[in-house]
Amino acid sequence: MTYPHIIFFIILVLPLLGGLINFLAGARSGPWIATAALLLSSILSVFLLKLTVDLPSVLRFTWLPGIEIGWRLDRISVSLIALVSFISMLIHLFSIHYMKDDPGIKRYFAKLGFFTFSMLGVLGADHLLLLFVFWELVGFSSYLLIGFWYKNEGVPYAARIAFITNRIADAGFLIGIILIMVNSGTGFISELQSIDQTGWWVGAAGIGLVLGAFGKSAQVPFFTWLPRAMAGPTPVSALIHAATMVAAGVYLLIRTSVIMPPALVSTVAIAGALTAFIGAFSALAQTDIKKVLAYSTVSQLGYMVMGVGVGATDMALFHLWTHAFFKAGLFLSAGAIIHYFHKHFHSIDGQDMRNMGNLKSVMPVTQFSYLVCMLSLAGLPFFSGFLSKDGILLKSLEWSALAGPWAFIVPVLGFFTVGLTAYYMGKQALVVFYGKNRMETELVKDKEDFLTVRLPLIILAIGSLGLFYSFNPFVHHFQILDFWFGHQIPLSFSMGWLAPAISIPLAVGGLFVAFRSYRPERSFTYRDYVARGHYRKWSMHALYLDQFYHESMVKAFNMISEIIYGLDRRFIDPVLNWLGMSFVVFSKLMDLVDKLIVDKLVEFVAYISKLGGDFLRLFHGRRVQLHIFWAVLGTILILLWINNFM
Amino acid sequence: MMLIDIVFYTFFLLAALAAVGILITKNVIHAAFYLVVCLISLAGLYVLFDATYLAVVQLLVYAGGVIVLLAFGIMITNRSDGQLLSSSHLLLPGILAFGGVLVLFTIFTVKFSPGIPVNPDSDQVQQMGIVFMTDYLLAFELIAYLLLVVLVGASYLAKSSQS
Amino acid sequence: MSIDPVYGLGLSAFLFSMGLLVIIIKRNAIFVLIGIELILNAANLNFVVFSSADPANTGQLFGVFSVVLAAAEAAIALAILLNIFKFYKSTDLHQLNRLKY
Amino acid sequence: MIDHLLSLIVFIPLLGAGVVLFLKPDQSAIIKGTTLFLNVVQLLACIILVILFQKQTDAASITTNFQFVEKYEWIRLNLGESLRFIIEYHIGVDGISLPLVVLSSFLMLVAIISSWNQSKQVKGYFVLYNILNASIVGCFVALDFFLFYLFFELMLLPMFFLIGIWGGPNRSYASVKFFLYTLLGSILILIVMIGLYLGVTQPGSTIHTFNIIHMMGTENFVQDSLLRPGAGGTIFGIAARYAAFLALFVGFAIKLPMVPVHTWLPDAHVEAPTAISVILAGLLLKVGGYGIVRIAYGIFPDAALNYAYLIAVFGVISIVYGGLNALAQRDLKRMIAYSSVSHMGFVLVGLGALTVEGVSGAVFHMVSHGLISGALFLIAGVIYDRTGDRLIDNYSGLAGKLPQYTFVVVFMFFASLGLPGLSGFIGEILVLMGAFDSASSNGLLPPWIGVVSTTGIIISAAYYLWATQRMFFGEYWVREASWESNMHDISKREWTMFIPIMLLVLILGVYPRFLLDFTDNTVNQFVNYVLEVGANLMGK
Repeated sequence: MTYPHIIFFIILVLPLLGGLINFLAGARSGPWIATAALLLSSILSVFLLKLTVDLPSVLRFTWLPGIEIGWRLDRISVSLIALVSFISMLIHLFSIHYMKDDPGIKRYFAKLGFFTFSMLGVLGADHLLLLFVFWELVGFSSYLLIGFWYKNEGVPYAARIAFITNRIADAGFLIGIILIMVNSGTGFISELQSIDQTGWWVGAAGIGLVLGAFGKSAQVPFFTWLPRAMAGPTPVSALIHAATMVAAGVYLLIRTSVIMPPALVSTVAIAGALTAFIGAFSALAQTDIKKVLAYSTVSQLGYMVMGVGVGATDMALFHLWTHAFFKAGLFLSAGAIIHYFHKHFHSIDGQDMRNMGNLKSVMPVTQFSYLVCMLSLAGLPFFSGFLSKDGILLKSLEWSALAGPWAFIVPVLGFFTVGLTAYYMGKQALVVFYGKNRMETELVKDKEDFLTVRLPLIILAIGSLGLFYSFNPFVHHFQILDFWFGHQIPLSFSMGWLAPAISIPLAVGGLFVAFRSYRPERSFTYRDYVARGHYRKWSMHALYLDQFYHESMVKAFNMISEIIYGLDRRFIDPVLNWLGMSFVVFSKLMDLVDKLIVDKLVEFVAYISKLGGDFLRLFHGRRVQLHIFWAVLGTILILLWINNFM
Repeated sequence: MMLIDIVFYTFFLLAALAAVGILITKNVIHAAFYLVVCLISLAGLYVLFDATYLAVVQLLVYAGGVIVLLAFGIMITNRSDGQLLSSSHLLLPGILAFGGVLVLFTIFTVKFSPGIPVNPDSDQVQQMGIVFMTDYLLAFELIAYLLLVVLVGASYLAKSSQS
Repeated sequence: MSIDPVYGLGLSAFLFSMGLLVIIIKRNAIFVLIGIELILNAANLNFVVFSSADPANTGQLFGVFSVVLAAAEAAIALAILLNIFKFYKSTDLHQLNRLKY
Repeated sequence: MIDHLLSLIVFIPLLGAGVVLFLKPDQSAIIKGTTLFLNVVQLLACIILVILFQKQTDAASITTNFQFVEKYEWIRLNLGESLRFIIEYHIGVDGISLPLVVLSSFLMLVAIISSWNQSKQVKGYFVLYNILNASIVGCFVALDFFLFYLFFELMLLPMFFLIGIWGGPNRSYASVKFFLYTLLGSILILIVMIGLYLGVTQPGSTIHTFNIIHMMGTENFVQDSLLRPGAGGTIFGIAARYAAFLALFVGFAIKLPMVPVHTWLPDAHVEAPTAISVILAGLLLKVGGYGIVRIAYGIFPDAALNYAYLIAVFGVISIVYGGLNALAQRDLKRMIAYSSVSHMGFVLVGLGALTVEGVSGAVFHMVSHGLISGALFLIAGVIYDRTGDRLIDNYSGLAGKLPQYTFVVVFMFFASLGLPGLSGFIGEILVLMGAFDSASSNGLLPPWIGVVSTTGIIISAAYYLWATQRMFFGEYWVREASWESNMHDISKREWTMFIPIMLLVLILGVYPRFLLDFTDNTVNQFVNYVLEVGANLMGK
């Protein structure tokens, strides 16, 4: 155990410890303790970054006999550890405000701490098995947090569906891990490059890993759990279902894409592009403020996966990083709005955008933060989202040019999504913050708390500016990528200008269309929002995939289980019982044999002896004195007999 | 024929006849008195066979004790309605047994008695006293205890029936 | 004394047989008891006869034991008889069949 | 004392039975106290056993690897000049049986605490309970087949009465069903036992023996025995050794239980009192698994190799079939019972794989499942104690009313569905690794076995989470208003049952070498033995 590892373990355990102490401490001070623990954690992780910047720190130990697993702290993982602990800290901070009046606040922070612990574990793990351990714990804590308000209708179902969907994907992941471990003799991510990649298992293992990543990162066809997961508290959505956990799948893909066969990688690219498009399309008609963001997350995750698929793993990681900031910012802004509604207009659904409007007048900081993050997501220059997304799109262009004409579906979908994203985000911003107040009652002025609301929002908004990554917004060469991946090979694609040239007009165009339809002075009614028309209905229900799963798979599954149980009770058990009964019948038969033959035989023997007894009884019993006679007679005979011999 | 022979044959006949009397009488009281006659005759025979001590014991215990007991028993049990129980259907087996035993014993007597030596008499009582207290002490003690137990047991049996 | 032991033994055999006959054919329990006494005395006579030929007089010794035992037997038998009579109001052996079977 | 440590562990409960037998029926506190005390002593002895147990031995083979061996002649009849009928009292532990011995002592202790409020015929209950304890531990340590069979049968009797007298409304049906099923298995085992006795002699003599270790040595079979390797005889058209193996396997598989001979289990569990369910699921099922390892595999390695595929297929069927059945249940206890069927399927798959991981996993999973299913039945017992009802649909939103209980339930449900960090995961992953490894290392199982087994973890997640959702989430509601007054959270007594189990589950999940270090050496030797000897014999 080396020095960096001790620090890593402190970082790892601090959130867990903070959560525990919080649980034992009071509802007032507990959350602050948990937040402080995370603050310490994030400071330490920056320190850790400094320690491991030159030399990755590796720790290996035997967990199961014959199976060595280990941690590896290199630049990428430690950066992400720093990111996760930092964002988690901000979200803890925000949650103090958000969950202030909830009776389960202690439980909440404990679970949040547990989640952070698991997520950090995923990032630090070098061995696939160890990664899987924390991977599952992440899923478990996500289940707990989605189901936090377990009394509300639909929440338990959402939690269950999220866990089971992930579980299905994880089963594939587990198979993949085991195949790699069993066949290559190693499960270390850092050694994957050097293993012998021949044999049928490589493809199977790759599919397994991809399944696991797709489940966690809500890709087609698993993505339906993510919008449902919005049933959890909003800061949870910000942390888990936007910034960290869902990105874990992408992280896994980035780390393991080296062993995947090319065909599989292409499939990943197409699936990613498809997800990006479907997510963006589904976000169009949503009325729930969080659902829009959820589908947008799906869409952005699609970009990242697409990035891995087209070979831009560095850009995917970069997008993961930028996305963590702006999406967390968006969710926290939404959380602030929901909290505002919950506090002041209790009877009104605080998540339905159709009730909102003109919120800029009461929530200026939220509006600012939201705008910055929104523009970053929409992919406008000078914002971080533009840099990373364009990197992916450019690489996809290059990739499709090399791969063949069919591959152009990927960049086409990618670019199309850019326009859609700008449109729905612009629409959301306009509907929520501008225009007229669409409620019956007047808006109430309520100052946003600085430390727990404004500060996290501002930090996240600043983090979404492109300034930190590149002064020149059009150059695809970033310091951070150099830092992660060492010296980067510049893009050899000669048309490096093509991607921004297409995406910027698309983004601007999308915003413009949104502005046309939902400009502040235009009045529009509920009816504009009600899902009518085929496109809106399909968008509203995300292509009806969720319903499809429910109707086909879940119901079929339940029916199968009922049938099998019926089989068990009505067939197997009766057959075994019947076998038992046949033994009973047989034994009845034996009983007859027993009664008619064996018993009679025994009785006959008894009868014989009775006859003998009766005969002998003749000599006895009539008179007492006769006994004496017989005795004397016997004695005489014996004596005579003796005498004869003497 | 010496006097002693006369005495011997007298006792001999008395004993035998008394036994026959017991057999043929139907009255229990008579039977008891025949028994007394038989016992006294036997005591006389004991004297003639040099067993003076036993003869005395015979007179004391039998003719005295047992017969008195027997008489009491008869008086208590035989009710005065005069029904005398004596006849039996077992005459044939009884005679068979009687004959068989008699024949057998006669055979034995004839077979073994010639070998019996005749012994000059001696002072037996003193000698017997010594033997009782030395060689047969245990048996002697045991028989004493037995008598005690019988005494207690008999009185208990007789008494418990009262209540 | 010079009496031939044969007479003693003969009388003993006769008395024994007589006692046996009494025991078998008499129905009255008291007769049976008397028969038993006869048999015992027959046996005693045998002891005495043989004792007269024995310098140690062991036969007479056992005769004493036998007399004592006979007395004990008589006492107990009479006590039992008494009880039986209390119960059955009879000393007829043919009626004492309660223990049969 | 140390030399007879194992005997001590076996006979302490019998001592308890004897003591309880002489107590008056109304002295229930003393009866319970005595049993508890002796069980604590037994557990302490087990801990000493664990401390003194050597993890790595110099022994070269599985047959000489036993520790704490005690061997005495028990029954001896001289039948003429050179023939003798000998049954030995021969016990010992190795890495496979040690964890099960400790587990049984531990779970017995927990079950005593669980039955602390038992008020019906306390004396009889605890006498039978002690006998049960001795017989289970005895099964795990016996090295003489006759002794093993004795304990195996002895287990049946107390169980029959414990279900049949202290059980639920339909108890007589359940107990008779349980009894008949397991008796059928016992008869199969008995037949093979007698056949083996007649076929095996002590090394270097003509005296027949019940010694399991001697039965493992192929040179000890007499020349004209049907069961001698390579003898060539057949029974019903199957080679005699294979038929004997199948008979043993079926006998133990009924106990395990394996689909399709599992239907006694749900009925027995539903009717049995809580503590007995705990023992039934936690220990009795393990006797089946242990029997397969120690006896069926140990004596017939060639048949084990031959039928490995079949065993694994039945394991897979059990996993999926049991899981789907569990999904359809409305009774909490019945659901847990079917989940046991599903989980024991993993044990079969692990044994079928015959790799170090697979067999380690099977052993680990047996221990882990013993703890977890024990706790799950305790959980069902907690709610049953409060309301007398176990139907999942009769409750809703218990999380708000009984938070501590919910915590325990969620902990155990997730432990059972294989959440990493808890022991269930380790067992499952080792078995799955074994199943996949088998394809490449010894070629016994094709990869689809592992793939289909993996679906078991999805199904288990489905039924556990569904049950959790229905019972614990949503608005608080219970069917009968009269239950309200009883709805208090877990008591201190109940915590004392759960905390040790939870701690163990957690420790085994985080640091599995806590257990695997003990089993590793033995399992390695065991797998080598089966593979080498089995392959040799099959070659003959």
